[in-house]
Amino acid sequence: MSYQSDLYQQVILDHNKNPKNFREVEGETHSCDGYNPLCGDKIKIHMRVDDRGLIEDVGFSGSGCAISKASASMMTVNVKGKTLGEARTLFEEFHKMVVGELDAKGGGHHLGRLAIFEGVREYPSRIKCATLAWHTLVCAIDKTGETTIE
Amino acid sequence: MSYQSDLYQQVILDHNKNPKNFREVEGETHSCDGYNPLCGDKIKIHMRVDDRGLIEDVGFSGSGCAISKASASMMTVNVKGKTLGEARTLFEEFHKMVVGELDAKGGGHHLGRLAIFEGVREYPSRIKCATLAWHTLVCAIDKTGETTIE
Amino acid sequence: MDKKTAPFDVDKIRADFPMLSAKVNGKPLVYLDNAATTHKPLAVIERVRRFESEQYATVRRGSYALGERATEMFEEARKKTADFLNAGDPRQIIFTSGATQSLNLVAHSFGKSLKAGDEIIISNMEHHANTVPWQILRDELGVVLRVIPVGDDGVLSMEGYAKLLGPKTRLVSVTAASNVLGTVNPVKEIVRMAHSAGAKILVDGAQSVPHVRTDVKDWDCDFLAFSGHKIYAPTGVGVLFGKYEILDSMPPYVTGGDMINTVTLERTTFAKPPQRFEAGTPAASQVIGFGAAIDYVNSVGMDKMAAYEQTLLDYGTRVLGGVKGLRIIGNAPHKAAIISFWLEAAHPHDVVTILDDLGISMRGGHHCAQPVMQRFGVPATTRASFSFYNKTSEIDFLAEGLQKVIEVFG
Amino acid sequence: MDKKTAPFDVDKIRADFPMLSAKVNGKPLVYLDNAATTHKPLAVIERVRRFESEQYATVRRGSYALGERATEMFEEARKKTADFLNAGDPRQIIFTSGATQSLNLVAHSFGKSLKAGDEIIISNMEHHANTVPWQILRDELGVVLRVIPVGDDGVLSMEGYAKLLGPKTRLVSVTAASNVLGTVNPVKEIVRMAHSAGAKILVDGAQSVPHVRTDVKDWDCDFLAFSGHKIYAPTGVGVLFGKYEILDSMPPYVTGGDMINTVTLERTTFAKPPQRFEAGTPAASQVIGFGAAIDYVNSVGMDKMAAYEQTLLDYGTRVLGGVKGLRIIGNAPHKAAIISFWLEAAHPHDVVTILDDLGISMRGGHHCAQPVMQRFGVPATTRASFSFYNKTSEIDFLAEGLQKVIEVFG
Ligand SMILES: Cc1ncc(COP(=O)(O)O)c(C=O)c1O
Ligand SMILES: Cc1ncc(COP(=O)(O)O)c(C=O)c1O
Repeated sequence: MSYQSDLYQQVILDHNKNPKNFREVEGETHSCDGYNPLCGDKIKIHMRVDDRGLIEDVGFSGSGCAISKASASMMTVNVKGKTLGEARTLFEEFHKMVVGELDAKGGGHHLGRLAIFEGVREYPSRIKCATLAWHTLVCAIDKTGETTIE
Repeated sequence: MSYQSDLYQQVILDHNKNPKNFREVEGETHSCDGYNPLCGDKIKIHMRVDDRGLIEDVGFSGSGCAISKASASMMTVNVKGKTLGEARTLFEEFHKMVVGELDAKGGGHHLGRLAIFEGVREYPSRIKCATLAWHTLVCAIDKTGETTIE
Repeated sequence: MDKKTAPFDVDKIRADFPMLSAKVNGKPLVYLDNAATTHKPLAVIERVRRFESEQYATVRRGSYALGERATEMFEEARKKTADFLNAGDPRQIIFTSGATQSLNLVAHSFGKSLKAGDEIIISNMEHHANTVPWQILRDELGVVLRVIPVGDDGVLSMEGYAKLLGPKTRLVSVTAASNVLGTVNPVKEIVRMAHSAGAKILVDGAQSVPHVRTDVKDWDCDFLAFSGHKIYAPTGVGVLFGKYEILDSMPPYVTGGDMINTVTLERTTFAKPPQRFEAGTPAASQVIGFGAAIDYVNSVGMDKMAAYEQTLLDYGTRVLGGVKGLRIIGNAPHKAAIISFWLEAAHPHDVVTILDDLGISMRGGHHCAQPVMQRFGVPATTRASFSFYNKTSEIDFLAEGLQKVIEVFG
Repeated sequence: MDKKTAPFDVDKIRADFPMLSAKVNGKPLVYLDNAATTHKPLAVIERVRRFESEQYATVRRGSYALGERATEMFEEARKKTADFLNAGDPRQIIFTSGATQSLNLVAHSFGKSLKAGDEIIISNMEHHANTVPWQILRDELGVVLRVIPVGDDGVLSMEGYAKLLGPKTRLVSVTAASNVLGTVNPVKEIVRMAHSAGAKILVDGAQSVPHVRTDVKDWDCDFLAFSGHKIYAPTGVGVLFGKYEILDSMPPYVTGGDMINTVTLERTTFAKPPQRFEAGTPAASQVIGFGAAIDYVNSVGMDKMAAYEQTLLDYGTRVLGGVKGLRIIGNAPHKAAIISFWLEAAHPHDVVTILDDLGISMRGGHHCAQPVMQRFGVPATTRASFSFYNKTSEIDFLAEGLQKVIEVFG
């Protein structure tokens, strides 16, 4: 069935059930609250960034649908240990992929397993679910405190 | 043609051209300004009423279309010398006639030559033109100062 | 069989609605989002088409025949609305662009008579449209906003309400039926109590007017707001009923053409209600289509519709109650045909995506009623809301769909 | 012949509009009240019918496919509107219920930033919709309302305007084209001068947007308001364009669902523009129909339409100028295809009744612009306003009709 193959792939279902880094972080230096007003999802990003701009630890809290939770979980796994600049690049690539401006099958990007979210582009209202954690991450990087996806 | 036979009868055209009592009155005791916001017509009624409630003199000023001017003219002719109560009755009969609730050809009313306005009922937006002077008369009787037809 | 006892022929009804034969994702549409908006019977769609193709003119301005006839049709819709609500004098019917605009009209216009310290009472089950306008008044004027609590079963606390009422209460604004919980509130009693306290009362009828017979004379409410698009009429039209004397005492809200008597650059005088509140060229096509929707509803019979919808509610409550891990939110004894629920296995947003793949259109989210979500401690709910064109077989199909959801996320 | 030089085939155009084959009083309709409202091409009527019959769902709320597609169509109309106005970012397009609502939005929301002593400039040729809202602000806030004078020819006095502008001017709100005089104002220059004085500028485009190409980037105006029903779209929809940064600095006007981020009983945060200003269920069918109207206008070509309408204006001015005792009110060198006049023989109200008997729909009255009437010392005017679907033969027929009027009242 289409929803299983396109959207709810097993990896996503697994991350939804057992999200990684679903917790606050010690010595938090950056954080942001993200909202998706359409569905009421709220995700908070917690980060500890060192002097050189390296993400030492990152976690998330809040509530959301399977897509936003799995996306948050996989995001934390992927940005941990990266620099803020690298994380931002990853956000941009991820965003382009889910809105259909980047073909994950092609090269020249760093998405790796995040490519599994490509199917989201077929579900316009779910794109925001997939990007909520990422928008909130960028907000935390920018230290703006609060963001809303519209 | 329909407009000539129904609405613009010769009597009406004559009163429009040469309105009766198109003037203020001396020793005015009652007056009222009447407006028709749809077409911008304004008519002012001037009256001198004696102690017993007899309309000794009545006139009108202002500007308006042929229907409202002719109606005002014929009204003044018809209420002059009548009591306020009689004038009010005439207003009610006139009003009923133009909205189609009174058949001028039948008996039991005092409309006389005013029956010429019966054709107005075929022109809904012109009913207000025909009744503007009358509403303003009642307003002057009630001494309310200002009235608007809606 | 006479009209009263004839069984409800839902297939015949469905044939009146072109949308009900639409396909979604290649599957027949099962539309269960009627609390959001309802589909239009052909009679309504055709009425608008005919007006625009054969009778179109602006209303209330043109003194030519075309404009006069359009005005008559427009005013005829006002009369139909007054009759439909048992409102009496049609001048008490104001056409707006929707329930939100109707509620805002009262907040902005009646609101001008309020001052700091005056109290407004709403409830914890209001739609944002009946919450935010009052918060704005609170923040701008310093009026006090009080909120009637809601019990765990979704029932409005009448004791709580009684305690909030007082000599400073100027307005009570509550919904006749909750768009999330389904709860039908005892409007007549709420009105009586408001009036005893000397307060005016505004009823949000967005979810009740389309589904249960409304009698504003019996209720004795001061205002009633609702939307056309939820009662089988086009989008872009709504209604505010208001008692004439109260409307007549209120200043205008939106200003412009058609609501004035005279305008000079120095001074403007305003028309009487309802014109005072209908500035600008009105949504004539939509109002006329709205009149056709009322005709349609009357032809089916409000009471028959309501009775049938109650059978759907009962059936749905039983069937969904049997789904594992499903908790119905809103269990009032007196409900409109709305079932909100929380499914343990999956977030509402995921539920509706999977249902959508099966052809079922249903809403998951906060339903513009975040304070209700907060009250019941959920971020969102999934909601099935029925109309008299739905069938029990659609409810069975929904239950099957929920089993699929549980399989996927199990 | 290529598209540019092909003569304008008005009969082909007329076939697109079902209303143009209607009869009035048994006679073929001659519709010359296009400044009041315009008829709808079949493409628009059909687009709405199709949406309501095959694609209907509420927009921005439903996360099911039907709702998502409806939302896409809705946002597509926003995009089309932005392109049509050369506005760039579609978030600068707010859908309202009409020009009146658009103007009121600015008055109520931008108006919140004004205080006593601040100055607003309008002109003496404004529609009530661009007069009354500012009078209300004047009366409520104590802002000062200044009025640009109009010359005997109907031309806006630019010297007068320059004199009124000053350090206290906060907003200039003028029409791009007068609905009575026809005058087309030099918007670009008006904007430039307003900005030099540090003021914001709102342009009332109700009469210009349907008839001359609009380029808000070129004008550089801060706001632009207009109505759908005057540009071949359904009633019940209008537009406010606003520069994003300005919109983003403004508080909401109508409040309710869809314009919030979060609502608690204590505190509400609002969405970004345009959502912040589009509370409640929007007029989806009408907005989508509006998008179809823009497509239609684009398919004909705005510049071709405008050029043809200018030939109608020239012809009409010549022909009506030849009618005995007829005085044209509004003789600006640069005019939209609107001819208002005063006929010595008869009051406008009588003129239109007699014309109506001949099948000619035309308006006599103050046209919701009483200050213009006062300026020109007439209680009312008769107005012929043309669209690109009118023909010169209709103007000839009008002239004959006026001869009849003169006969009757002569
Ligand atoms: C209870 C209630 N009130 C008000 C509204 C607002 O109606 P609309 O969005 O049509 O203005 C709705 C529906 O959205 C509702 O369910
Ligand atoms: C110049 C002008 N501004 C504003 C309006 C108001 O438009 P609407 O009545 O569609 O809101 C009109 C037309 O009525 C107009 O001609």
